[in-house]
Amino acid sequence: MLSFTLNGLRFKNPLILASGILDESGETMLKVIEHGAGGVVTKSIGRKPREGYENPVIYELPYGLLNAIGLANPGIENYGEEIKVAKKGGVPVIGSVFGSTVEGFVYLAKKMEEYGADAVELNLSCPHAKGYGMEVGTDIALVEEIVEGVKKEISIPVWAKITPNTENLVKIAKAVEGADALVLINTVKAMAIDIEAGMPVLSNKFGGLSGPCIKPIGVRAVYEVYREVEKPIIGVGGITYGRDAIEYLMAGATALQVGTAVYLRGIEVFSLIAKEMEEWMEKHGYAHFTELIGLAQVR
Amino acid sequence: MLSFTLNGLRFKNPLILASGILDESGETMLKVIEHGAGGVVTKSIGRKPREGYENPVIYELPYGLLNAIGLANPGIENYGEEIKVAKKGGVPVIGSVFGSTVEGFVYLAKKMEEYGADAVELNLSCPHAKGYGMEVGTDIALVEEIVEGVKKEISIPVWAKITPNTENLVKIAKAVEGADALVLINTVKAMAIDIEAGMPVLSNKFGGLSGPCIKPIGVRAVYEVYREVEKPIIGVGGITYGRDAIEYLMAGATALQVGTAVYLRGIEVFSLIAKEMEEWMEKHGYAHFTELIGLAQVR
Amino acid sequence: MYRVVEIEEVVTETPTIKTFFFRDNSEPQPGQFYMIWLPGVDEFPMSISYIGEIKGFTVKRVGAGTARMHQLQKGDKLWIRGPYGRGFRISQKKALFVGGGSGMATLAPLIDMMPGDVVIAARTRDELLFRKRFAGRKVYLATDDGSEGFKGFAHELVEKLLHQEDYEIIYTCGPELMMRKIIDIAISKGIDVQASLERLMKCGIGICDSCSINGYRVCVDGPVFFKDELVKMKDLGKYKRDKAGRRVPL
Amino acid sequence: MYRVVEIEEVVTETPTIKTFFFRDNSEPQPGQFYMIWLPGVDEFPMSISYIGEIKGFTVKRVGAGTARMHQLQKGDKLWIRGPYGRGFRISQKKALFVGGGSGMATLAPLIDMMPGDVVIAARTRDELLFRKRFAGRKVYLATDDGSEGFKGFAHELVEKLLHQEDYEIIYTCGPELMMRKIIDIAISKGIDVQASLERLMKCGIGICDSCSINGYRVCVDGPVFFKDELVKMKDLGKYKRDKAGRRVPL
Ligand SMILES: Cc1cc2nc3c(=O)[nH]c(=O)nc-3n(C[C@H](O)[C@H](O)[C@H](O)COP(=O)(O)OP(=O)(O)OC[C@H]3O[C@@H](n4cnc5c(N)ncnc54)[C@H](O)[C@@H]3O)c2cc1C
Ligand SMILES: Cc1cc2nc3c(=O)[nH]c(=O)nc-3n(C[C@H](O)[C@H](O)[C@H](O)COP(=O)(O)OP(=O)(O)OC[C@H]3O[C@@H](n4cnc5c(N)ncnc54)[C@H](O)[C@@H]3O)c2cc1C
Ligand SMILES: Cc1cc2nc3c(=O)[nH]c(=O)nc-3n(C[C@H](O)[C@H](O)[C@H](O)COP(=O)(O)O)c2cc1C
Ligand SMILES: Cc1cc2nc3c(=O)[nH]c(=O)nc-3n(C[C@H](O)[C@H](O)[C@H](O)COP(=O)(O)O)c2cc1C
Ligand code: FES
Ligand code: FES
Repeated sequence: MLSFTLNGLRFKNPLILASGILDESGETMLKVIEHGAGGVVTKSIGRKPREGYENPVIYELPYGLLNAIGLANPGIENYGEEIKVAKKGGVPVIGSVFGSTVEGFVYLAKKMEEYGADAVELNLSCPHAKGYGMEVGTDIALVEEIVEGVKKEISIPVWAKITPNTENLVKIAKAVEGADALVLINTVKAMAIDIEAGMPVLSNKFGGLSGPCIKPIGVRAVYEVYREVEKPIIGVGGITYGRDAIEYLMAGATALQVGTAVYLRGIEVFSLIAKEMEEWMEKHGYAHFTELIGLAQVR
Repeated sequence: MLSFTLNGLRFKNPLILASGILDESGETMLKVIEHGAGGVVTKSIGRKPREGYENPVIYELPYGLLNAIGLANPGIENYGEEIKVAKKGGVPVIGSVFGSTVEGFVYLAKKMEEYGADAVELNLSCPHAKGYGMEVGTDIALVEEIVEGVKKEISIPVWAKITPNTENLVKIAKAVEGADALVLINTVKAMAIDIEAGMPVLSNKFGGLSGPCIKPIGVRAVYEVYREVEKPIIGVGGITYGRDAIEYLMAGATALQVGTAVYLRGIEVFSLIAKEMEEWMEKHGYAHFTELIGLAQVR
Repeated sequence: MYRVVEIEEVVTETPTIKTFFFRDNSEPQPGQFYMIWLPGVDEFPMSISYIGEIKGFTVKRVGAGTARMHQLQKGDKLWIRGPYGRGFRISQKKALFVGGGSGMATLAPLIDMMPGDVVIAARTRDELLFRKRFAGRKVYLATDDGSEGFKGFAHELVEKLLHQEDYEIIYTCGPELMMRKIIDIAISKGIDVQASLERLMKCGIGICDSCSINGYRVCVDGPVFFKDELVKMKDLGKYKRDKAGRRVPL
Repeated sequence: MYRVVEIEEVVTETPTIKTFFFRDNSEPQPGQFYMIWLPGVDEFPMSISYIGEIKGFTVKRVGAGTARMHQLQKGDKLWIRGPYGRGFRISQKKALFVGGGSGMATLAPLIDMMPGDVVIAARTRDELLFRKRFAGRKVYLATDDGSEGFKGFAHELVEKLLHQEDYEIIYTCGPELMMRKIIDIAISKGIDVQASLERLMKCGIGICDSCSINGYRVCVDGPVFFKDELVKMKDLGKYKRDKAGRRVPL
């Protein structure tokens, strides 16, 4: 009911671990896979090791999380072993990378391919890193070049993860349509101030909002882009229960990623959501989740 | 502790009713004033009467509201009486207007002035009306012209309400710096699908997200803009308790607007928040709320 | 968020009115209402007409939305949110209930809960709603065309009854002009009154102002209002607001 | 969201360790920890060292954050979130508690709650933490330099004690190399063991992967781990992850 093929990759279910959550080390990714994830995306990896921002890098809100980890990562040269370990899980491992130039992205993507990653996800959307992520990802000409540059140089599928922090969502989506799939959304640019301290909580001040509170933003993004691009969309943002997963599918997502829900419901969230989806589909007479894709599109 | 003057207008407290909430009729605005609002902004009024979208126009979420009222309004020619009635409340009444051209905004603003409005708020940011709101409000040259055009033609203060649905927030803020104050944020573009119905809930499909879930986005917007523009900022988005009001002040807001909290805590929310602010300030040794403005800015 | 409830039974009450029975865990008070969404069609407010374990909406066909609802059958679904608003306040006073047309739907669960005499009014005999529902008490009927019971408007019958019995409170729901007259009677005779009002509703939760009458929001301050509030409503029976928010004659 | 607590008392335990007492409504288990934020300075994890109505953090000065904390005084504030993680599991077995350095802070509230003998280890006599806290039971001291009690490492003393008494479980917290040795001893002797681990923590809530060791997240799966888990941790005592997530030798 939940297994499917996307870009030639076989997934046992559409619930993929989102980038940045429990995916720095290969062994942790294995744990996530054991708990039912249909695939895993690694933390976004860059050229050099990065320590990220000082603590606090995370803030718990009643309806989600605010984070500014700051793209902490061991650097691509140190990452081969982690991919190798994660691959033992037997599900697709997607290497997420971030850079600021076409060459940078190409270098990282090639390394991921060399390490055995099943696909590459281009992070064009992190809202809180100077010179990376959404700063790159809202430059429509640049993102197009990056996607095309990477596509030319590697043979594994390329996913483009784009930002919701823009009025040009559809334009950006079209610019990256050369990718094999689009991933949306990344976190929403936000901040929190602790009034007793009289200062921003995150050491970086600004961060990205994730979790249930951004679900309506993510569903809107998927719905808007689905009608404008031909490529499969991977929906992410606030998916916590089976009903959220179904909502994203109905909006037009072909696969899903789950991040903050790992915090809300524990690492077993993947099998929980899968079970909830199956129960709902059985009750409503659907034989396979792909029947739900785009169902709520009103033309 | 809470009274102040902004653009020459005297407010008994900084808690102003946000546009679109209980402000279509003069008598309802009077009720809101009786319950402690320091000022009221009218519903956004256009040139002609508009019925708005069909029901459902509102959707209750666990952490906010999604709405697509569709700029329903009686039209400017029918609005003089409402302003007259609202003015009996003895607090500033700000006329919100929406249009799609400089001339349109100017016409509406002049009418508001003629009706006795104490200031005009330009809605450059509604996320769900074709040809209005944020479609206008992300055209940087156009918003600048609108603000300048209106400024030239009326003598009451002009407030510019801008959208968070953009990567160009600061640029837009600078473009409208000719206004006497900036109001941010309007709702965040979003949608919800009812999975049992298999369709979007709002008849317009897309709507605007408001309430506690957008507070981190609004605080971020105020914080970002405060350091870049000289004009006072009016913070709005998720202000529900005294502590939220203080968070916005610390981010850089000079005054505040309250919308969705009227739904969450009732019409008495204005006096409740005012009381909570006073209690907090007393406990922390602040004599006047203006001492808090921009306190959390880290340079 | 909507809850989906399944229609368990449909009862045709009159040529234009049907009752839809369903189960739902909410615990409404008489006079409260729900917003019913028919996906792809419309969303509209509806009073609860049965408040027990099996609940009911009693719906008059007036426009596109209610017409679609009338086509629904056992097993079909309703999307609902609520209960919303302030219901009737039960009193120890000697009560007269006055329902006009589908207004009886709103009053009925209150009548089930407290003693008092009942006036059921309608244009014509076929439209008399719930005429068999209230056993063991005085039920007066009135029709505009005299096809059954008292011939004339409900408020005329009420004036007559007030000469016969010392009612201390009137509970009413029905066409606004009828309610206006009854409220005026109550004011002039110095008796108490509660009325459930109807206005165009968009949000149902007290923020859009579409249902307001003289500063009172029907959806949260009402729909049931008390005498001290009703006397202040200058527009009652005279003006309403249209979808654009214009104040227009009733 | 952080809670702000006020420091009610500061006790200097050793030249490098202070205890900060405060009140807070949370109900931690021994072995659980909090994230402490010193605005403008740093945020770091800290075990609860007193779990009653008056709670305590017992903090060793190691870097910038803990140094700043050592400057705080009565009346100053702490921003905290928690309690987090899985604490110790109380057992009926005959227990030996082995704390090294500030590790005693983590063990102390457990020792307060259950019987058993205690080993307090430190580099030197001045650093022996909580030597007077546990009345009415056997407390063995060990110092690396022999300035008090047993001269040598904690695990050496433990080996000796295991010859004297039939301990069935060891609870331990302290430097990782010490814990590694003690776990190895427990494995080889077939006795049970629980150890509270320390790793770099960014989120404290199980999502960032910075605290993971061989797939176990110290912040939510631990910080206290049981024997069947500890035996699987190949990196324990050998590798850790740095701030960039690189696997580096301890
Ligand atoms: C609190 C409340 C409780 C109600 N309870 C009941 C009930 O128990 N049974 C019942 O049959 N009806 C009840 N109604 C009325 C019901 O909501 C309307 O009949 C319904 O909205 C009409 O929808 P429609 O799509 O069929 O008609 P539309 O096509 O929307 O309209 C048909 C006509 O009715 C008018 N109209 C629609 N809604 C309203 C309204 N709210 N107030 C005044 N005029 C309106 C329109 O202007 C138009 O003239 C209640 C209304 C309210 C506000
Ligand atoms: C679950 C848990 C409970 C803890 N309980 C206590 C306690 O009760 N009492 C106590 O004194 N300390 C405790 N610690 C350790 C404490 O968190 C660190 O000492 C503190 O973070 C150091 O912060 P700093 O800013 O002073 O030092 P930094 O300037 O951040 O670092 C100083 C040195 O310590 C290292 N370091 C920092 N944090 C850690 C860490 N988490 N693991 C390993 N090395 C680290 C750094 O790499 C550096 O070498 C605990 C740690 C964890 C994970
Ligand atoms: C702590 C944290 C770290 C993240 N790091 C990354 C990252 O490195 N790269 C990336 O593309 N997205 C990153 N994200 C964004 C998530 O992958 C995801 O797009 C977002 O959190 C929305 O999904 P969610 O609501 O399910 O968490 C991070 C999110 C969180 C909460
Ligand atoms: C039902 C509703 C209607 C609104 N209508 C308008 C409007 O007409 N003009 C406008 O500028 N903003 C409108 N808004 C936006 C609010 O003024 C405000 O910017 C937003 O809701 C965020 O504040 P809040 O979280 O306090 O509600 C509306 C919001 C809601 C919820
Ligand atoms: S229906 Fe919106 S305020 Fe009553
Ligand atoms: S500290 Fe983030 S996962 Fe443990």
